[in-house]
Amino acid sequence: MLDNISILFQAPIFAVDLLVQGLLIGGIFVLAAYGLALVWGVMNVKNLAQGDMVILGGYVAYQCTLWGMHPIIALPIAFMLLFALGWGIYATIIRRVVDRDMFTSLLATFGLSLLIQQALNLRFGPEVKIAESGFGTLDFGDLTIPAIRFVGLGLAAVLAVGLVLFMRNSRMGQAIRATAQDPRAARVLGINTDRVYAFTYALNAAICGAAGVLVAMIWNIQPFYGIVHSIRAFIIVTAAGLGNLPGVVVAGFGLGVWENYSGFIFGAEFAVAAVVIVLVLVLMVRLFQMYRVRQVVR
Amino acid sequence: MSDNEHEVSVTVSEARISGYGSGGVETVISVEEVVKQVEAIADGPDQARIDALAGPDPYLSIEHLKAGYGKMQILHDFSLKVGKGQSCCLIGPNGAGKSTVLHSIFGFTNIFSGKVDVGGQDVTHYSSNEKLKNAGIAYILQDKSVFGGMTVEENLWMGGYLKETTAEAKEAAEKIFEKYPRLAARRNHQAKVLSGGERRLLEISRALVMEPEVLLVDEPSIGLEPRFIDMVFEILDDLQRVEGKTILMVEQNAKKGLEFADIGYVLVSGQTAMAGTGEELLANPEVGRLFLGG
Amino acid sequence: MSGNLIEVRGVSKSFGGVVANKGVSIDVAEGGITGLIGPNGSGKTTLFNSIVGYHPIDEGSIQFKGREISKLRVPEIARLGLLRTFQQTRIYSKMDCMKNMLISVSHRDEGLGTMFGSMRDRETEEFAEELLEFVGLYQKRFLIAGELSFGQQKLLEFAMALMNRPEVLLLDEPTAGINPTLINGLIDRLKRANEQFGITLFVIEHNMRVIMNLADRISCLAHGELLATGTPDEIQNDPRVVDAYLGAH
Amino acid sequence: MSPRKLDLSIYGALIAAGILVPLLAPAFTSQMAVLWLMVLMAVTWDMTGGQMGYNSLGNITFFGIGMYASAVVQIGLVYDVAEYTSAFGAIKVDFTEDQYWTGLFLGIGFGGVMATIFAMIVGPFMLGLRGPYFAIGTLGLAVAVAEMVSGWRYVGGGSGISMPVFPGAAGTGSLVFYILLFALAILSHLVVRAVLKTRFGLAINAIRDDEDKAEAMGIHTTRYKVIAWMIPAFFMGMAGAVFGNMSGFIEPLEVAFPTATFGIFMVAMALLGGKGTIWGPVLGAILFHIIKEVTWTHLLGWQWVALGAIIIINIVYFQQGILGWAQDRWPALFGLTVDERMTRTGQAEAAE
Amino acid sequence: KVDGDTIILGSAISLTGKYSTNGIHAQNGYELGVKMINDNGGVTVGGKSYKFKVVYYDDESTPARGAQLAERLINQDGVKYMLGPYSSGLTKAIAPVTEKYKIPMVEAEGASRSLFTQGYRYLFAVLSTSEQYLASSIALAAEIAEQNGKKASDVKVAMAFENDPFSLDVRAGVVEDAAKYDMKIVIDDKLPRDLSDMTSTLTKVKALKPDLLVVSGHSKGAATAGRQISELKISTPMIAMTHCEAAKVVEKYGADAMEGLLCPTQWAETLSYKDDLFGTAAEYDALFKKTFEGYKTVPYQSAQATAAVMVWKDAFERANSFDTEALRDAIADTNMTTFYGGIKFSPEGNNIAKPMVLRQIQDGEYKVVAPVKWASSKARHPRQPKY
Ligand SMILES: Nc1ncnc2c1ncn2[C@@H]1O[C@H](COP(=O)(O)OP(=O)(O)OP(=O)(O)O)[C@@H](O)[C@H]1O
Ligand SMILES: Nc1ncnc2c1ncn2[C@@H]1O[C@H](COP(=O)(O)OP(=O)(O)OP(=O)(O)O)[C@@H](O)[C@H]1O
Ligand SMILES: [Mg+2]
Ligand SMILES: [Mg+2]
Repeated sequence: MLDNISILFQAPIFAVDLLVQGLLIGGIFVLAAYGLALVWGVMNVKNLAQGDMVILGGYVAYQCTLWGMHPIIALPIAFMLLFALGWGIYATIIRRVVDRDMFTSLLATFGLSLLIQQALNLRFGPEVKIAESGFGTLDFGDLTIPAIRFVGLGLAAVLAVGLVLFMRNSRMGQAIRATAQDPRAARVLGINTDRVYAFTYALNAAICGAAGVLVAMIWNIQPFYGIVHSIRAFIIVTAAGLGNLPGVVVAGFGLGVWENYSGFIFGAEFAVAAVVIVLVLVLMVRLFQMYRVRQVVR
Repeated sequence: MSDNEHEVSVTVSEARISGYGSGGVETVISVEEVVKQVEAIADGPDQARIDALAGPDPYLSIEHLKAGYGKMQILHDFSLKVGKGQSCCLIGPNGAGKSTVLHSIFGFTNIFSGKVDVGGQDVTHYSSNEKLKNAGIAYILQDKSVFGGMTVEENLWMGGYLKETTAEAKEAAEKIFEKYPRLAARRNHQAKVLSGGERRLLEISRALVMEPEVLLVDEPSIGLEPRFIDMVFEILDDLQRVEGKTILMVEQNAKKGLEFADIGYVLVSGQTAMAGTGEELLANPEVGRLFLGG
Repeated sequence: MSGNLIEVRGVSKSFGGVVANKGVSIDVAEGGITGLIGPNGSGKTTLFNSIVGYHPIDEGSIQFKGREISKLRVPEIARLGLLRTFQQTRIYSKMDCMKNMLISVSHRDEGLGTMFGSMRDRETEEFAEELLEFVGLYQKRFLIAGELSFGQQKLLEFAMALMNRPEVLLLDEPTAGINPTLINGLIDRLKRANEQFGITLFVIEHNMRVIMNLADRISCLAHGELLATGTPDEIQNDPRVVDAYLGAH
Repeated sequence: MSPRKLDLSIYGALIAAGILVPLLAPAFTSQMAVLWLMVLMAVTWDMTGGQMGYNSLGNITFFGIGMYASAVVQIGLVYDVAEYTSAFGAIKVDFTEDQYWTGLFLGIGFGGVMATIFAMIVGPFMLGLRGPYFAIGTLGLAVAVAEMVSGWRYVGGGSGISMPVFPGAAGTGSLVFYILLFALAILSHLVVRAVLKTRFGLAINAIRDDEDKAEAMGIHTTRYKVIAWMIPAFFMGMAGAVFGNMSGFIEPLEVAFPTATFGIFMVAMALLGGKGTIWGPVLGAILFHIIKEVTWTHLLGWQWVALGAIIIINIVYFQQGILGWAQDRWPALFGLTVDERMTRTGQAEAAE
Repeated sequence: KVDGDTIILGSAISLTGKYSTNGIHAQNGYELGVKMINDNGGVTVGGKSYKFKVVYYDDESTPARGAQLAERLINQDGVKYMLGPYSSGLTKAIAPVTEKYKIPMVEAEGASRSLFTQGYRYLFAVLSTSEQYLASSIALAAEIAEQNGKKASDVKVAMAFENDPFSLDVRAGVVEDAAKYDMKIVIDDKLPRDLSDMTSTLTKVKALKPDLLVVSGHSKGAATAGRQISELKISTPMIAMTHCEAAKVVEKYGADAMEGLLCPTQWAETLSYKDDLFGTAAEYDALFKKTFEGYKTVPYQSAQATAAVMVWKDAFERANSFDTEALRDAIADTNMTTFYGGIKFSPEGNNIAKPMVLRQIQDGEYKVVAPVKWASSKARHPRQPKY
């Protein structure tokens, strides 16, 4: 472990390498986490199927390459397809668990997650798939970075900026924000909260789908990889604190970088543990902060 | 202590103290007992009486409404009429179903049978945005309902959510600011830092953005300090007398409510026990004993 | 009356930029009923929260029976016999009323033995029943508490507080949203609790009819600062209080 | 029938079934053993999840800790554990029958104790988290512990650890483990039920309904919460020890800390039957296990689809669980009634 | 179990979960074996011809489930003749069960050495044990170093192994052999299960410039490693990796990028093994591709599964009995040649008649380069991939 740290000091280029690679993948983590923060904050639904939607988006990209399209084109397609799917899932399942205690939504989406995994497994088989972008690798001296990672970060950024603008300025965005704060008051003002919920869930699915296309181009996909993405999204949102969207961005990039560094320093076998332990630590720190400063109860 | 008390209530404070005012506290009756006694004196107003109270030009009318939550029925054959530009106050013990009446008008309950009519339109099965948009019904909730994370301005814009364009909503918001400088002073503050009274004011004015014809107001004075209570009633008074809005309100501070309203209904166990003009009910010693706290 | 049970001295508390309490000093006399009034947002609830330990105070001291409690935490303070009710009623909504009462016994000294001891000893049960009868809920004792009406929940919460045999009870707007007639009943019971059980009361109220009839001393807060303290009559006629709070026609 | 009598007859029926099934259908012994394990998991999960409102996704940690603790004890009695594991199984363990049995029972006890101690140490921290943060925090704990154990050479790391082989004849092994799990399941239910009848039960119910209120009333919430988590930990630890021996080979992520299967199943089972009820988790576990085994047999390849669909249908249409639903329908059966002998006058008098 | 004229074999196999790719390869192998045997006269016992049939359960790639299912096959379904599951972990979980019930199991996918040190009497494996998988690459690296005038002990080895029983066993073999040559191990990373990014390990490789990189992690590990080696332009002169074929690395990442990769295999279609049923290895290869769609190369996992079925047929016919004890003894005496190679079991139950071979990807083809006896082509060193 100490050897590994000393490498970073002796050859700082690799420290930079890890940092850049981490930031580049962090962008994708941010997308899925942002979607989760949205449904969690607005509808109080903890979507365990988050990662499976990501993977689903990845398979859309894969399918598109099978049809001879470039996977980048799959991005809008996955976005729209998953939007529609999200709407459908809302109408059949989520609508009935909104407003219930947290475990209801957690478990319902766990069931959903199983269904998506198996559907993908039956359709595409359990093998690892990729959607090859063919963009090659960029060389910067010792730094070799796959070009697709830059493209992915760029696309993620475009998507994220679009989302923020949408939430800030569009009427639907405002309605979503209002519903998040007080659904009953929103209804009194004539906002159709059911539609807002449906839209929010569908939007989340769409974001996940787009993230999935990037995942399929940058890493690889497999029907059962969703859980990893779900866990990451939960870690990011939890660490950022609910309703803290800038925090989600910071935490997302932070997680990307930390995964790379901890994999390097402690060895890849502890990468997952390192990430989860950071989550537990963040929760603990918050707990101690709150130990005296409790929420005021009226 | 107790003889002094009586004096205080009748002579000193009655005249001067605003808000809840003061009064004797000798009458000690349980809810069940109130219900029982009201049932005994209930006149169960007939349709003719209801029509007469509303005057020649009824604007809001509820006919034989049966409604509740889930499978549980709370309102049993409830009827009510309010004329155009009139105000009506519902009073009654806790759990009588007063809020449920308002909920039913706005469509937050299950309606088993009966009909709600506003300005000649049957609105019973309108969705809540149709209620606001087409029938001009605005609802001010019993508990806090400002969007704390948004600014005062944004809250008002949300009030105009159903307007055709955002520009129209903003325009309407400006009008409100002109009218209530107290809000204008805080337009860029987050709503959660407002004091209780200002919040109530924001809630009421937000409901006015869509220029509704009918206002449903649930307990405007709950949790407010005495001076704010007066202020809220002044605003409502202004809306009714100057702008000609029709107001249906629920008020636990029954004395205030009945003083304000043209007509009053006494609700018990989801049914109307008595109905009359505000003054009539105020003057009724039984009502006084059972609902005004002696 | 023998001196002060709670002594609040120069307590300040602010949230970010908002100063909720500034140098507040209030005494709660043993065996008496002390009232607290003040405009919305003047820091009444904040003061209660400071006393019972919901948040640390910025400066000042809070003493209970001569002991500094401003550093103690909620349950510890509660176990000293200093109990509060909430502005919005809080009861254990999925348990029946009797169980609500039984678990509200004092937890002052508790070991493994009592933790796993039975709750069903005759003495405790009888006391619980007595109290339920006292607030008029005896008949509803096996009803799930969440199904009680709003007013009944308030009464239950009050009975639960008595079950704990506290020395002081802090009540935050006990009559808000309650039917005026029922309020009378509540006042009556508060007085009887004060007289019969010797519980010192400290009450926040906006309803003048209640506070003037109930309290023997009243303090008024405005903008987080103590404005005036006195008997009900003094307060009602204090021009500052009328100006800042009561308002005149 | 009074609730007490009802309880007694259900115990009677369960014990009878537990004794008869392996006699009548010995082929099903190991499946039944897993059934009892599921019952134990659901019942103990419900102690914190249903009764205290702290929905843990990490109770499986105790299971794994118990399993590894017993493995270390059992093997450590005779061999050096580090040597045993680093040899990648090149050492064949040979136990005398005495050594085996001592090891087994010591291991089970030690497993339970270690898990309990672990709960006692992490409890005050984890239980400070509320709502979804607790759920996610405990899930994180489970994953972290699992990953650490699978990176820990001493206990074999990712290549797992083989348990001593049961010395008796074929078939008797599963019977022994069956009996152990059966006894543990019944015992855990008895303990949970007994504990819920005391002040402890009321206190954790109070914490579930409103923790701030409970704190404000002076209840030692942290103490109650931690103890309420140590009880499931103790049983899960012992169950883990038994299950490790039953499996014969412990692999960290799949056998000892199966977060995505048993870890979630126990929640699903409690919810299916009705959380926060005495018999709901038992009923849920039995139904769930039967459904699971049947679909595994008859819908090969589609079993997970079926399971997902069942969970969704359960949650969407049966939100309070079967017993919760029954409780709504027939409240009288569950002792949730107003005392009908009371007259209305009692009320009026009290109010005077 | 024998049911009319059908002999029922049982297997818990990974149809879902993380091993399902290879689980299904294995299942296909079993099925092809069963089909060919049934189509060619079946199994003759006591003068009567029987057909094979396999009962499968899905073990979801989890050992606990596998052990339960084995009990279930034996107890409830009355299966008396077992075929193995996929992976060493699952085999480790199931072997104690079959052993306890004295049910012979011929397995084809559990290569861990530790399976054969437990004194199991009823467990037989047709494949070579796992410590041999990559050990030959160490020997090759030593040989090349000496050819280039360097010492074997100068060779720096980087290792990345999945943290699971199989790969750790492979690792043990590598570590042992590296120690023999006194090589220096500079990286020793273990990859997590759901691995889709090994950037941090490969960054270390870039930093430390080892002479040999060995990777093992079933198909997923190979897929991830193949891709990232190409993307990050890893320039290590020699890379050895298990499961190249199963992960279809050449098809996925191109012959140019994968050029020079060393891939150990239990079996290759270019080897000159043959038998009466399938003919040569190449003929088996062709038949398999014809029977199951979508295979460009036939994974050895399938071939060895087929071989396991052939062992059963051979044993039934030699024992001429359905008695499990008789069959066990017959299996123990197996000495046959198949398209998969020779099969002869050591007293511990592993196959000692067949070596592991090392292939190198040369211009997109898998060419056997070691051991010399089977080599069809010379090893190319250093690798010269075009990324
Ligand atoms: N969302 C709900 N679901 C089920 N029952 C409800 C709901 N809201 C109210 N109730 C029940 O309906 C009845 C009438 O409630 P309502 O809120 O109309 O009373 P209210 O007259 O407004 O009383 P208060 O003066 O306390 O506000 C009560 O018995 C209450 O328990
Ligand atoms: N947790 C908090 N964070 C920020 N500001 C707070 C917080 N709690 C209270 N405040 C602010 O402190 C001031 C005093 O609040 P407090 O609740 O004590 O008033 P109050 O006297 O109880 O009013 P009311 O009569 O309306 O209940 C208010 O301006 C309020 O907005
Ligand atoms: Mg109401
Ligand atoms: Mg307050």
